[in-house]
Amino acid sequence: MPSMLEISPEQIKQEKLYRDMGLTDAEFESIENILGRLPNYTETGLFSVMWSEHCSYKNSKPLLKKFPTEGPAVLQGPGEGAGIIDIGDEQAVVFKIESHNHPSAVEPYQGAATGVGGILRDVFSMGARPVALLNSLRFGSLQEPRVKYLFEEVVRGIAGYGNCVGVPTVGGEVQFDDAYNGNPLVNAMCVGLIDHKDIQKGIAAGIGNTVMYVGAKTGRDGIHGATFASEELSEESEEKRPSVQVGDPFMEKLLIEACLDVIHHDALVGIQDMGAAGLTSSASEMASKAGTGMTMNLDLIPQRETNMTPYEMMLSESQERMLLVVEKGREEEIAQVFRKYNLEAVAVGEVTDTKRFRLEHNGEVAADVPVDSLAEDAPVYHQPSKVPAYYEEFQAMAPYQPNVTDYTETLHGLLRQPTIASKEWVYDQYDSMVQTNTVVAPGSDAAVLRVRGTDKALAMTTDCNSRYIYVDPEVGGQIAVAEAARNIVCSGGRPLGLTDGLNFGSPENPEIFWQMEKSVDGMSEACRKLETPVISGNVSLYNESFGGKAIYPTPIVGMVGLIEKTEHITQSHMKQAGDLIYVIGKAKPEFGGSELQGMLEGRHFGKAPELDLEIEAERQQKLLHAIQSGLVQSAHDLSEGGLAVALAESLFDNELGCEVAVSQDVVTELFAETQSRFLVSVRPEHQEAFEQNVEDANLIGLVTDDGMYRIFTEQKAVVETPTSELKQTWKGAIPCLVKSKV
Amino acid sequence: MKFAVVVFPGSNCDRDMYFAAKDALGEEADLVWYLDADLSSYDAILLPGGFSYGDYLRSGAIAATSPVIDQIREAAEAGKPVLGVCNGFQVLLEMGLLPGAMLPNEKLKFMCHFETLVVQNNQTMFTSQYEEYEEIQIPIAHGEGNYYCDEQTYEQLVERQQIAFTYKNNPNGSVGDIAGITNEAGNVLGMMPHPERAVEALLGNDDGLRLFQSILTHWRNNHAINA
Amino acid sequence: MRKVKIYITLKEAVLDPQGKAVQNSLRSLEYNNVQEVRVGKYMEMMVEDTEDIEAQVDQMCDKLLANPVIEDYSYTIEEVV
Amino acid sequence: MRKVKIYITLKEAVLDPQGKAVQNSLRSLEYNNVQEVRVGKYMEMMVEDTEDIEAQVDQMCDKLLANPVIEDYSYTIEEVV
Ligand SMILES: Nc1ncnc2c1ncn2[C@@H]1O[C@H](COP(=O)(O)OP(=O)(O)O)[C@@H](O)[C@H]1O
Ligand SMILES: [Mg+2]
Repeated sequence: MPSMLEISPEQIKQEKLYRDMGLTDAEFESIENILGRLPNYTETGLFSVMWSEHCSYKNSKPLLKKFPTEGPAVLQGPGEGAGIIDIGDEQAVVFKIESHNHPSAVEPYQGAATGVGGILRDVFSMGARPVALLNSLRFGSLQEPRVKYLFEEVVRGIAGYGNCVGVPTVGGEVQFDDAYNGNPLVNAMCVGLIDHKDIQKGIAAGIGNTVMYVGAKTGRDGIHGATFASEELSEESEEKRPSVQVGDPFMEKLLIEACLDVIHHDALVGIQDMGAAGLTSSASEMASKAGTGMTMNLDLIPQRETNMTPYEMMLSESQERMLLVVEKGREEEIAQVFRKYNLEAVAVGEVTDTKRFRLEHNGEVAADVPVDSLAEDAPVYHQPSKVPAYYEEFQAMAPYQPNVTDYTETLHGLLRQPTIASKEWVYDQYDSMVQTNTVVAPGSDAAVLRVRGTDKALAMTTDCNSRYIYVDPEVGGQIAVAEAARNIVCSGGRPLGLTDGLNFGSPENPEIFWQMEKSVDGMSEACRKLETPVISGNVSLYNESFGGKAIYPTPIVGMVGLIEKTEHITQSHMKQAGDLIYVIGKAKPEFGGSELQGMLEGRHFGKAPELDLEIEAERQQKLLHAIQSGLVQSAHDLSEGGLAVALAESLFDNELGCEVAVSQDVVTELFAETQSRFLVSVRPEHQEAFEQNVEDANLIGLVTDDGMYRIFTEQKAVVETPTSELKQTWKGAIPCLVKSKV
Repeated sequence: MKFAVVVFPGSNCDRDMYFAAKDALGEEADLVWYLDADLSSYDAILLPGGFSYGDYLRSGAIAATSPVIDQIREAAEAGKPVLGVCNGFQVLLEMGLLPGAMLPNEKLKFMCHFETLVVQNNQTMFTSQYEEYEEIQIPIAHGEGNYYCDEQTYEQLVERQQIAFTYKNNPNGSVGDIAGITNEAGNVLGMMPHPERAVEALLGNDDGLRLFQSILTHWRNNHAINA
Repeated sequence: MRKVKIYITLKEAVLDPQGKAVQNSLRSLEYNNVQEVRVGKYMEMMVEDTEDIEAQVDQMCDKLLANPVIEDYSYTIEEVV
Repeated sequence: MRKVKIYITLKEAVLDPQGKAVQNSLRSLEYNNVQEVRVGKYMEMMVEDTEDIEAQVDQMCDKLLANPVIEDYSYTIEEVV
């Protein structure tokens, strides 16, 4: 078999083989300059992965700088495996979101499963016990057989992994839109809890210390496929084609327990998971962050397949692997911790003072490059941006006025939209209760977990209405953050901070780069106003299906909030007849990018609803205060589908009824998606106190116990229908779409 | 009273079970790792849920071949209460302490939600604190909880009153709506639903607590007699 | 070295939800001539030669690989060069 | 009527955590001569005769029964009386 090492540096340059690995001519030239010579095959591979967008953020770095990342409670901002925020009592919450879009498009079950596995490792490598998982999913139309398959398998994959490792999946969101037909989005978020004293960093400090490898053996999984397509690799290239990464949640569960044991061992210096770009990124980043160098002997790497080359080992993305740096001479103590779990910890290298990243293989030097050049010297691109024609057109349009005649039918239609319909089909497959902390399971606004041993709780949610971001990225970006915060507040929590998952098309397309820029601007502004710093995140670009059609810009917000006392925990469902129903905020005829527009027109256009961040912040504070004062029975934010949908959703749990009065502009009142609004129910005895607290709350009606959903104008009933029928529509929509014959 | 929670590689409801016994019930409890377990000093053995050995091959099958199994068998023979929940139930089936086997849920999906159980036999050491035919709310969380046994075995289960709990609305296809069964002697209970997830009102429901209280009551009564 | 191939099938009396689901899917893809589908397990293992390899495989199946309450098994043993 | 037996295995380079777990378990039961275990699926189905039954089985495997991204399949077709 011709070894990769036989492909000479000259050949790589002359035949421009580096292009197959994703490096540009200019990037290759700068590698030549850094090294003062031509890189060999392995070295070219190291640079190609470390300088990829995924690892280097070369296209998004200038944007990420705009996010506010600091706050009094932030213990760790972006840069480590996950961000950390103080929650008092010497405890902190650790969280991050990550995308696995491309792998999920190819092999949805494993793609989604390994996405969950990866984000878990980001969190427990910080020393935190993972306590919750969430996800944010986007699919095309469920009418398409392939989309249906992707949807079913992605959900099954998330369940398969999360359930097995014993971390509850407590929330998330799923939206469906043709824009994702060729390109589903699978973002997974993990939340962990940690004691301040246990916080770990991924650093390779201490010259002479030992680098240890733990977990699954390295195989040829997930190595960049393009490299193997080149003819130079002989007939054997077919059988050497990289294979899909398969997750082993059982191995992960053992790793979680072992790593959480080992962080208490004083011989441990640093720990990091092997995520994207596997060994290359974990090892070089650990050294770079510590200002040291590292030498590894690749012969010692546990290997699953025979005859693996250095290139393959370094680029493999085999799952469930961790890299540790431990005090020299104490390797056996560390190995012992892992042995309990039937895991082998193997010494594979050493921390050096050379600031070089040096790899040996079969007695030869396979690579020797300055370690900072991999991690820190990656190029940064300021892509050109350009206002898209569609945006200008949308801005110039007269406000869109939907044509609705039958309100009841329209409400059923909205409840049937898979984006609005009950997601029970999805979350019933997730173990949402394991670890016995789940106070509010999926189905309300945010999920709530108590913090065992305290009277506090955490609220968490993922949100992103990409339709608004498409029609107006800046306002849409603000809305995404505000909506996440609303969900936290409705649950009785104060938003602490967020993690962002930026999913876009190609940044090299100026119109898409403009979407990125504007949505980050909008999000940043909202973060500042709502005091929710960005503590971690992930960027996934080039989400385009064949034919170059980009997805809707989808910067997902994963937010965590603190509930100070468990008695503040509030849910969206109304509790009993006689309670007063309020809407905070007034509806305006805003339908651009609305669910109703999509349903009636089959596309989204016009202006996004306005958002005033001042009003937003004030209402959130007032509502939270009212909740904390015990004045609120239920709270739900108004989002997709407007008041009519929110009202219905709030009544389903207990199949209650309502009598609600609206003004003359019924369509606006019922279906507009005007921002910064909440639906709240209040016991009659708290009427006065509540109204004093929340001045812009409007009393609109009463909860009733006859199970009839009734909406009136002054003249007549405009909707009068059993809640149970609405519920049937809402609950049945997704199961029906999934089951329906192709 | 002293409970042992046996932890297998891949168990993941072990802590939940531990907290149920320790905090909710207020008794002593230990998490014991399957390899270095000495169960002799414990009054009751709890086999927790989860995915021992990743549920690979068949749920519970690999755990049922591990060395600690002999000790569990001994404890059962000595008349100590042995409770297997979810994966713990699957282990008890695979090791033959309880009759029958588990198949994948009829709908082939994992499911997690509260179910209504009917207490079929309140004369056991696990159920004495419930009313006969009382309906209780306990969560399920499983992909392979479709209990199977042949007809003859089923008739025996009925005859010998070994069916402790049934589902009111069978979610998974189990024979006879079975949610939990005991051995003939009545000191080994296997059930798919998770009583340890329903021991605190804060988390929605505490119907499961009385199962643990039943075990404690039984032990206290026994103790009083012996003393 | 021998290659052992083990086939594990559900006993006839046991309902096979997976097989049923596969059959339904095949039907909905219009393979109407498919009558009954049963899904089982197939294992391949490489085993170093021993004298009583058949007895050993039987044992492994009885003890671990198959559950006699619901499953039957059969196997073949091939010489590998 | 024909009896079709289908064997679905993971592609060689694809990780098989289940096979690994079974192998470890056999090892701890002291079957030390068991080298490598791979776990796959085995299906049996009864199919009414058609002319192009092989092509049909291939199709069913490609479309539904096997996942071509990670699995290989093979099958045998037997006459049934
Ligand atoms: N993919 C998912 N995984 C888990 N839970 C989900 C998922 N999608 C939706 N849910 C749950 O369903 C409920 C409703 O979701 P959604 O309509 O997105 O709420 P909201 O509009 O308030 O953000 C929430 O509790 C949410 O956590
Ligand atoms: Mg909400």
